[in-house]
Amino acid sequence: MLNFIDTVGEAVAGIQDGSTVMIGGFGNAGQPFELIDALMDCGATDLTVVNNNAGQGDQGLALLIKEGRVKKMICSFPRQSDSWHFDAKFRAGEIELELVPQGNLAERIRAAGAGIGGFFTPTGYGTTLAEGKETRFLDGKWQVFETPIHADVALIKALKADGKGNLVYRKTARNFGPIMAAAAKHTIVQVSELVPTGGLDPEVIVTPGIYVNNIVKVA
Amino acid sequence: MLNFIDTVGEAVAGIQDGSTVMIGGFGNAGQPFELIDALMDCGATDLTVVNNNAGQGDQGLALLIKEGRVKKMICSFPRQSDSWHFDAKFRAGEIELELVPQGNLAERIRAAGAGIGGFFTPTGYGTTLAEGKETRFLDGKWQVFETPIHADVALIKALKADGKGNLVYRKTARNFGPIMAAAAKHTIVQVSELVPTGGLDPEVIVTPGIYVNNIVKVA
Amino acid sequence: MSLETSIQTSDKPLGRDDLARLVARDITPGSFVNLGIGQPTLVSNYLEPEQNITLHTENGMLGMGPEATGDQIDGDLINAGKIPVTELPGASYFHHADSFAIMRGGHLDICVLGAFQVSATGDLANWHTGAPDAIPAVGGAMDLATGAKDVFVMMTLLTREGVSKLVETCSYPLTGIGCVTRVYTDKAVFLTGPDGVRVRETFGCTLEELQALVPVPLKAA
Amino acid sequence: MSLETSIQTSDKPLGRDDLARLVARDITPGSFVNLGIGQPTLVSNYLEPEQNITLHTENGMLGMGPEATGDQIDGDLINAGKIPVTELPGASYFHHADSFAIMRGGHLDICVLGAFQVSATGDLANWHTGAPDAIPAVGGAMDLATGAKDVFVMMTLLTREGVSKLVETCSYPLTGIGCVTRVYTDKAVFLTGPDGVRVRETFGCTLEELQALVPVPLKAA
Repeated sequence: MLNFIDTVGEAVAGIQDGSTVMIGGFGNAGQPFELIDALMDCGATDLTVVNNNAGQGDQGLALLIKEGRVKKMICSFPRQSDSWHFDAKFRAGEIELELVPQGNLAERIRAAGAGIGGFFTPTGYGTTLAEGKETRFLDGKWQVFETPIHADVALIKALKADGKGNLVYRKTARNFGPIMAAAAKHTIVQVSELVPTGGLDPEVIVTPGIYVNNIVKVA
Repeated sequence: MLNFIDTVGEAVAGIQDGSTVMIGGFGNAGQPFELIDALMDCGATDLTVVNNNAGQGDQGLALLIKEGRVKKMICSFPRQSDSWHFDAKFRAGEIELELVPQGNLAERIRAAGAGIGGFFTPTGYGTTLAEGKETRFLDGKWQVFETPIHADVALIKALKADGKGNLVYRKTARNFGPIMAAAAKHTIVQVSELVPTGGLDPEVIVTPGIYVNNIVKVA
Repeated sequence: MSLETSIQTSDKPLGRDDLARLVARDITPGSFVNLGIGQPTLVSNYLEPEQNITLHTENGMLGMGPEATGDQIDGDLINAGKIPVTELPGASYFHHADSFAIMRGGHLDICVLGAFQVSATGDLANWHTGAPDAIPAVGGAMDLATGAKDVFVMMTLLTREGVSKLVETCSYPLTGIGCVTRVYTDKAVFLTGPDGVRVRETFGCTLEELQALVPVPLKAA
Repeated sequence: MSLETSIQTSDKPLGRDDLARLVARDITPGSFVNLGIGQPTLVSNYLEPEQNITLHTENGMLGMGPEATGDQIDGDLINAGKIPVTELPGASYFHHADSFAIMRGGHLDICVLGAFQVSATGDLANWHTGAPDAIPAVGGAMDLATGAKDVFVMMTLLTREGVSKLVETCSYPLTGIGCVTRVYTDKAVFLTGPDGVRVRETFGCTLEELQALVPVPLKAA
């Protein structure tokens, strides 16, 4: 069910302790900063967070991690020059890390949205990230079995939404948004602009409204 | 390598006997009729054809089948009120049929383009179309192992192409075009309009030119 | 008055259009729905705008409108039955893998399908008669049966020969296992599930009369 | 003149920019290319327009242009290294699964990556030093290593301690097995494959001098 919501606080109010939360964005592009801040404020804890990175600087996801609200990160690239909050928690053994090659991360999220129970991919074969995983020789290559990543909630950022919840994005800020919207049970979107139904060309819609639950406009 | 070609005959000239050929379209929408006619004229035979249907009436794919050029059809819906050429060949035992649920057909084509060696899906579990296939209980459901469908050539129809081979489609004529373009080694596209590079908004391109080899404008 | 008569809501069997109206009325407002080829397509005639139902068509569209007529007809805009349709405001187009990801990923609230047979536990047979000379065609039926949150079937209760299509075990090849949740027929609406068949309402017959036609145990819902 | 000297094409080791120029020159016109973070990014400075190379960035774009400067900088338009870039005519955007499908589906002609180590048979180690206190980060390295038709590595031949990074067997954790086809270093260009290492050209050393630095058997290409 689609709801247009006035504040980011109300938009994230239903997120429960222990949830798996997908957060869009690659670096700062496409990060739903206002929704992450609202998640910080709403108090939900014991979270598993799916994001490409593990927070940067002293804002957004990095703060959630610093405050001990994230028990596990599923990501491809946690270590960055400014990932000090994650680094500290990780070294202290206070956060769990599931490190996933970025393409596996994307494909596993896509699989969850598309109803695929698992798939074989050559990525990671023979590496420590495939240790203990089932392997199979297919299409002339050794491949590794990977499973979908489901989520309770996705927090994503789009450029525009129409009255049916259809979304379009902007440039490389699109990144994980469309696949996370499809993979989560409940998708919360912050947009820069709301347009009337019929205000988006049906040919250019990237995320159909069927994948969207809460929409909040952020100034 | 991208080539802009003047005639459909030249565009399909490289198709070899014994090739697997994906043909876009669902019903008549998105069917590359001119390219199919050119395939008819070029003489290639012993083909495996991947299409949602198995030809209708006395044109296009139906004619290829009538002339005995297709040894095997991979499709989801061969039987239609006007599929008489397929019906006759099938009853005569002169054509092989791999019947695939339409969603498996689409996902298997997508898998080929995306480098996925195989995947599990609930579709078809417990039915005759899954007989003999590996099954596994995943995500709370019994699922069936399906493998990618690769092709030597794809023949598809798009609305416009730019100078880089980027494509946009029109309404439900989009259907199998984008996934077949990605799955085939060599993708041949008929378009209604050519526009200069830069003439398509980068946000709305459906098939990036990396998937396209031969483009021919059809009046 | 017996319990049986209390669930009889019509004094005669429902026609196809009345049945379609009933299905339409039962669809929760705001739902995303796929209507199968044939009889289920009639449901679209009875959806009210205030229900805010979004129709999906497997060939790559959400927000499908009514059948196209006259100048509206556009060969590039068809439904799963290859019939020209129209586009409503807020529609969107996508390719076949994305379209089936909507179906297979469990995002559709309801699909409405025709059937040859439905079993007491909700198994569906609707793609193949199993006749040795029949040419099979499956289309998207298995994806819809497996993927939609609820699968409604619309069919006549009896074959032309008077045999019940609601059966203990399907004799025709299956489309999906345990997937059907409701069966709308001319004589009754059945709720199917792991615990067997309950009857929500009957049309032109009592539950007792209905039970005489159907080879599976029935009870009122 | 010995065979060895005939493949020496420079009288001194190549600097990073000269090496980037050499890689750029070696890329077949019309190719689709992904340039990894760090040294490989320099290659984009030396691609000639007439080569008609299309650059892919893993975060969802084909047709990436040079680094953005001044007013061009747009936070929504960045590369895999999170550096603002520009868009060339004919560019396209897509989501992450579609972007990695391009990489994993074998559609990129070449990717150019940095490396900690490359083995004689083309194994690549470039994501993790294996140090017990290191926090690992892999990004798209394994997808590129496995998916691109050709994987070129750019690195200095020796570590700061003077140890060859071209090795018999990688001691660092692997990124991919047998994936590297060429290794561009300051001292030589190596061709790697199942049959071992051949040297295409040397810079500032003879093949014999090079062999003294590298613990795997070398022969001229």
